[in-house]
Amino acid sequence: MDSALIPKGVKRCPIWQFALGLGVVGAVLLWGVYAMILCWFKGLNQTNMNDYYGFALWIWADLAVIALGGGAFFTGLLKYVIGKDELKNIINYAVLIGFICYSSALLILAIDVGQPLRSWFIFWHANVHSMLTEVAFCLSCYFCVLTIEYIPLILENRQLDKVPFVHNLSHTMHEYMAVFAATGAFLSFFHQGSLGGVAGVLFGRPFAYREHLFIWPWTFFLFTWSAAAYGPCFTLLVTRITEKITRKQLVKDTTIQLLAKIAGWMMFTYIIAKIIDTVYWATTTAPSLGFTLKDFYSNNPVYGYWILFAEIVLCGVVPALMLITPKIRSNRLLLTLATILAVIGVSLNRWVMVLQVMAVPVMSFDIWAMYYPSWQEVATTILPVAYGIILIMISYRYLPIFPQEAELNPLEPEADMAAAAGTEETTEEVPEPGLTPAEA
Amino acid sequence: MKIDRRSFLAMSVGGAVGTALTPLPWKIQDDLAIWTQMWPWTPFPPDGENTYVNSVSTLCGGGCGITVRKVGERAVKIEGREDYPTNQGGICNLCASGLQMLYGPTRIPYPMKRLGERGANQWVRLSWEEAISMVAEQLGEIRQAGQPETVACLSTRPYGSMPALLKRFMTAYGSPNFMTTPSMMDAYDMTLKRMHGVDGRMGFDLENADYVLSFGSGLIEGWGNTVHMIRINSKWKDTNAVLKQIEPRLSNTAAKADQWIPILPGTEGILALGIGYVIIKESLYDYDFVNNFSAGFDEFRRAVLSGYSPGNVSKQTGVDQSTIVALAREFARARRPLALCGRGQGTVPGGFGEYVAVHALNALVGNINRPGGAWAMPRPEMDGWLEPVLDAPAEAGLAKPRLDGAGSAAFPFAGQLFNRVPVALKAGEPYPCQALLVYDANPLFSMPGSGMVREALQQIPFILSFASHMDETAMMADIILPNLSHLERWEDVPVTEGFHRPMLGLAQPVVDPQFDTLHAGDTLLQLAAALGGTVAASLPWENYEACLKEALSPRWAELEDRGYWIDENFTPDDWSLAFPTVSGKFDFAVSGADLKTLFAMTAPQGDDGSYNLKLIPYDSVRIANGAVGSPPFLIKIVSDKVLKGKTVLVEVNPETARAAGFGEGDQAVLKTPLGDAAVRVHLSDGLMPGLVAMPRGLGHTAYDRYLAQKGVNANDLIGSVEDTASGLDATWGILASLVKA
Amino acid sequence: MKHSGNFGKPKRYGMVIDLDKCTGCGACMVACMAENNVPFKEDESKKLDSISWLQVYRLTNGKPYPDAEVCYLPRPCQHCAGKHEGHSPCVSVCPATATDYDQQTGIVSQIYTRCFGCRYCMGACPYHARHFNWWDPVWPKGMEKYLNPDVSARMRGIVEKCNFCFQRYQKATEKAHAEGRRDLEENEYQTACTQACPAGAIIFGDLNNPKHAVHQIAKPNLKKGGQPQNPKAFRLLEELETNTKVYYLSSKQWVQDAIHKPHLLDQKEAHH
Amino acid sequence: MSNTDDTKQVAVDDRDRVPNASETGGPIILFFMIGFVLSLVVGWVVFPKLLYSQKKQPIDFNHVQHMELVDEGCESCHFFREDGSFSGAPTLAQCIDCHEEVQGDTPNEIKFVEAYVQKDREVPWLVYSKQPQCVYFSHVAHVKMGNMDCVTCHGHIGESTELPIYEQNRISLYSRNIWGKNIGGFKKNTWDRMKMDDCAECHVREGVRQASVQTGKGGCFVCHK
Amino acid sequence: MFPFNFEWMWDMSHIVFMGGLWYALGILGAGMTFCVVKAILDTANGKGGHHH
Repeated sequence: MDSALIPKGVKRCPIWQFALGLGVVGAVLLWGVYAMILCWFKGLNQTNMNDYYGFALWIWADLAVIALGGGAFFTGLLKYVIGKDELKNIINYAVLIGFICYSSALLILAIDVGQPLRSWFIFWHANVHSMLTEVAFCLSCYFCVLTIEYIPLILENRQLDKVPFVHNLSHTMHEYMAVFAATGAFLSFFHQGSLGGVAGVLFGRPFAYREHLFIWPWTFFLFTWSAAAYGPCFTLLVTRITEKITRKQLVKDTTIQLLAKIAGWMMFTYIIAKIIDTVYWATTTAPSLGFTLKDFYSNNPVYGYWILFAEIVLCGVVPALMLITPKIRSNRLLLTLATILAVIGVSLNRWVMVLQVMAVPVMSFDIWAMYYPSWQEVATTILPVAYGIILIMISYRYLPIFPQEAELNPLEPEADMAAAAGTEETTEEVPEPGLTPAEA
Repeated sequence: MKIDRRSFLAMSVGGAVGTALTPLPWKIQDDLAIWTQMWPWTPFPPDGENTYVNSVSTLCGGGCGITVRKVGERAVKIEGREDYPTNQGGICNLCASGLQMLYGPTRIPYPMKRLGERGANQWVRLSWEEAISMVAEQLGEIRQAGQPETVACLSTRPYGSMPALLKRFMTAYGSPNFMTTPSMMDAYDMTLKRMHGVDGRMGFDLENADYVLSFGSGLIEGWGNTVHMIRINSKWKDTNAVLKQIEPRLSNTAAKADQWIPILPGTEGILALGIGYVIIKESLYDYDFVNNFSAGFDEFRRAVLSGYSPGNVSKQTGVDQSTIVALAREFARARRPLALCGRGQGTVPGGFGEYVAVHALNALVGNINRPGGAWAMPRPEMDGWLEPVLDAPAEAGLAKPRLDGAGSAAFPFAGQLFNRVPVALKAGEPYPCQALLVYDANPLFSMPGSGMVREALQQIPFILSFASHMDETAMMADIILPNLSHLERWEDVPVTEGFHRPMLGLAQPVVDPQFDTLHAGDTLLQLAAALGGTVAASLPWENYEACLKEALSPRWAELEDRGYWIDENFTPDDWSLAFPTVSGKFDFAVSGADLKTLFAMTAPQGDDGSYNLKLIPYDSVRIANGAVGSPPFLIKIVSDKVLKGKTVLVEVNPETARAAGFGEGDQAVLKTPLGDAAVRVHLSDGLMPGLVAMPRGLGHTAYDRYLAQKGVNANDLIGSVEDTASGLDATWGILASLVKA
Repeated sequence: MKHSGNFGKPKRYGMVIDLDKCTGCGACMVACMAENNVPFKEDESKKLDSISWLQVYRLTNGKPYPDAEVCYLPRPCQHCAGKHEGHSPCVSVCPATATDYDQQTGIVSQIYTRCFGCRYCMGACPYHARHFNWWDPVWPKGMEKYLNPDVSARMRGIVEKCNFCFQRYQKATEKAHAEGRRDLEENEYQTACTQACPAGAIIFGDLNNPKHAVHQIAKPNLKKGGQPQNPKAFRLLEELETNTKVYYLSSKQWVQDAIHKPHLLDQKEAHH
Repeated sequence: MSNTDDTKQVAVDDRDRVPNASETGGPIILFFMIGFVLSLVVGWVVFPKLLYSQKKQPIDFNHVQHMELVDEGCESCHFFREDGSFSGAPTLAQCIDCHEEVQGDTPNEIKFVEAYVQKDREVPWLVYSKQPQCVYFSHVAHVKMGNMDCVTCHGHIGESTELPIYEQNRISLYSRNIWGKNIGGFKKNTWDRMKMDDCAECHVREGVRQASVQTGKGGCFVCHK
Repeated sequence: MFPFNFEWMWDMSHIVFMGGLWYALGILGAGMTFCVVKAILDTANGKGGHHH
């Protein structure tokens, strides 16, 4: 039915299977949309946030997806600016994942503000000293970059590409992509950084506060660095998951290994910097504000030293070492494990920098505030995941995302009718099984 | 030319570009942002001329001077009146919330008659004429039947023109049963009568006291005039006066005191006697006063020395011997020591023996009618009125004994014993009650043993309420003739118990009546007129305002002008003139009472061995627990360690809780001989082990959703215990146990 | 027609709260709510979403019975000046310039119609002095009559906080202007909580003015970020260099210690 | 139908359409222009008419006539109270001084006396210059301390013989005078617009202390509450 | 974000921050315009009509 839209030389599952998948994920999406509408019309009382938890699950999700989406800018930087041409085989997917992450982040922000109809004030009445202003500006600009990077991909759809103007446009945009990618890297540097700055400048919150370099606290640089390090891991992980689900190899090992190696070294250097930062903060910054490390990790049911260990050692040092060790890296399973750890690590870091900041009492007579999200918060946080899956499903089906797919999976004349449903391991991706030909 | 997809696209692009160059998108965006400021459900208060009206707030017992800021016709803020003698600018949280009571949804908007079951809160509106003639008919029938004494009337305040008018109405009607809700005033009045021989009220010159022993009085939690007492507490901090707080719980007063002395509940009087023992034993008492101006000291001395040695007292009270001795010495050696009692806010009187024992300490150190001491004050009287006219039925009715037994052979010194009414009605002695008039009182909520009170009210065939707000007792009424709110009416406000100057404040209308309500005084005058005869003749005034002016005629001009009248130069009588007793002296022997029985501790209800804890109620300054419920602002400032959602938290010592297997916030069922309640546990190091403390004032079933169904009414769980020596309500707590929910 | 300096000398409005005198009665909280049209809702026991500009904390010394002691600590917005005048924790972070620091009065302002509810300021404020309108402010029928027209209405989805009853400054200034004066007397501008406090525990005035009681009691060292020179006085979280304008007095050593040593305090007690 | 056939088919269609497109290049620009001009007309002419609702004052008022009768100009009726607050539109109590009974026979006069004076109802005047609730404006600061004329902000309303139509923004509910008559927000006279920037501009010009840390301009609470 | 906004100040922070913003926006805007214009010109020159 939709075979005219499917890229040449590749196989896709039958339309009914595709539609079924879309339907399942779409139901989750609708659930999220319902929660979103509740939040917009009834207000943020639909959440479990409170005056102690002004920032909660959403802001964490925001920071996390932006960090994970960092694969787009960093891979872009490597490919277009530094010239690692090998990465052209994964850049499309990195861009798509980035686009999903950033559009999700913007969507979450649109739900998160108390007065969505006034959210343009952040631009119009900008306070340039606020990290959040910097975030808003760079985030929206960078989203424009991602859109610009994603557009040629859409234009390469088999049918669209037939229109000469469209063809020429995508061609031209490809040609000059380096300019956009460089701008994107510039913007990313600042918004990833300023997201780190959001917590780091809070001098009223000794748990978050960090010493400054120029106008930026250390977290500014750590966030940028960690996004560059951990973002590609997420790209690798999602690629791996996609490969698992489609049961095809989509990107060649050389590309994967190159990106994994770079990510590994980035992580390795990042985690050293992070350890130095933590030690300095624990021994110098916090005590100067009247706090000991123990104050931040005791006297409450959740936040213990374990979280520090999990973030820095288990999901920081360990995956970094795994990735920079060629032997481990080249093992597919261990590589996947390392990327999973890395994704958890950066998510934990963002959690700590948002949620634990809110939880730690500052006034000596105040309380540790604990929080759990309401279903509306959970649904609106899952909403972008569902949306991302749908966008990936559509993009994968109709756009030439993986340049190496056709080469790695040459079409066989015979249709392989083997059904493959139900055997896959459960992942957050909805299974899109089957390598059945487009036309039965 | 073909209009195809492309042309349409081109037109749209053109339209988009063009639109961007007009104000349309930008203006709409701006206006939408502004629209979010003006949501129709957000009220925008209109502006207008600012005026200030002085009045007196009668919401709490304090009677503070207030200044109400008005904008146009709306009252927008209540502030303390800076030149008012008692509060001098400060204000309590309840009176500051007064506008929520004035404008709130709990107001009773018009006269109503009950429809359906009592308490079902279903009403039919009446016109004032209908309502008054209905009530007059009812009361007329009872009087015609020759039973005027079977009509009773209840008020909270004993003094002022309204209680006086009600009492006058009852007298002219022929009933001796004008009563007020019990309070420490009853006990102090009795103390004055039996020790000083004075028919008056007690005053304390707290400002000038330099050492205060408080036997559980919540001095900064609503005892006396809240604001005045808090001001005095601050003054004590400046002058380094000493406050020792004796009570089982670390109350706000205990927290501000120089020393908190925890004591087993109900044994405060015993401690006072123990302190007396040391003072007598060590001859620390004031020889001049004791030898020359007191009688019965030997009996008192004998009674104290025979059973209240520090060792004995320590065992009974849980207070260290050394503390008892130290307190006695400090007290006796202070320049102006003062001992006080009346638990919490003093809304439950307590046993008479306790008052005698505590007040005897003041006498021992001779701090009676002296600066910084306890003063016998004259009662505020309505001196402008003539005597009521009585006809034969009235005389006959008045000759009957009172329902509560006050003034009878058993309780000759008691003035008010409303706490005895439920028991009396149950027993049908001395006669049934056919009608009850309730003015400014909510006994169903505010009195211990509310279950008994409910039963008693159920037995009364006709209940008339003058309530302004839909409280629990009003819900039980058959007819409500709603009074004006406290900010809509004239009223004289005599100063509270404990204040050491004769003083009177004048509340005046701040705003026009907001509903179809009438001043209860006017309602009463119209009722009297409808009843006709001597009743009408005894209440001849055209309206309440005229009646009030006449009552206060000697001071009216000053009251109207300044808003209050005070006798700044008042000094109590000298010792030689102060005691109109038989001996002409202060009577340590309490007019021949059996001191041993008098001083015996009142046992709590339910001593059947199945309870291992004691439940004590406590008064919180942040919860109204009297005739008026807590407005939303008050409920808002209640701690989440007191009320969480709809559940009350009871305080338990961590040790006690641990023994019973409870941790912070755990759900539990609190059982007492009177009932069970679901509660949560709050661990408090500020409570004696073995006790459970519960705030009074929660658990309303009437009022609005901001107040009702929150927590438990402590009075549902704690019964009223009668002091056999005086008839007073001696309740201090009840046996209880905490079990897992 | 130039009137430069028509505001008079720069003020630094601040408070001194005597904890020895504060009884925890809560009249200040009610006065504040009544003055500033603070809304209420059916369940106000969830203190973390309950709007109360002024919060009275109950501090305990952490000792077991019978040595437990309690101190009440009212906490309005501290109106931080920060390391350099105006660098308050919240002001510097607001992305839409909805909160600002006024060098003329030292007051941290909050403009509700400008705020779009990002809540960054709440995260930044270590005193939890800022509150979000999680719910639409609605009053039971008839009760909207007591609302103060001098105070802006707030709407769902924005942050609000104590502003030292600035509307009273505006009103007092109008009266002064009507009388041809530019400066205010000490007693002309007082906050609602100061006025209501039965204990006289709250004192309000200009910390810059040596004639004002606040200055005389706290003796702020304006060269050292306003540090109090009165040994009984302290400020909350002095180490953070928030440079607050609310000073506290206490003669009790345990209170002074408790303010500085977080681990001394017992979690279960330390709340409103 | 096979894949290859399908592709061919489309490709053929495409080739057909390409020259078509270049031929219709003219009309495309024409359609673009139609859309462009149409939207300009809608945005500049139709939109303002839709945006504002027109309201008549409850009764008309002749400022000129009243100005002749009073001694102190505007302040005769729009006066300052003792506490420095500004009285704004006169209340019934003020009008009653002269209008207890019907004077003359204008229909407005009769309506005023019958509908308001006799029923003791305040006239619900629509205030053109009413600022939103978040704005604090002190007349006394401007008039007494700043020696400003009423005209500066209110224009020549005092010289009018009848009250203009009150226009209300349907979305924001503000009076049109705040944004100004000109939908583009352009102004010629000081009284043409009363937005925040207009206040700020004058405050800078007149040397009001610019004490805001964040903006370097006037502190927020100078004009807000 | 514009010099005519109330919050604008001609100080270092604004010049650097807003300068950076407008610089980035400028590149993106100019870049996209260039691509579109070039694509239009290429199309007019008959490029892209066939597949590769």
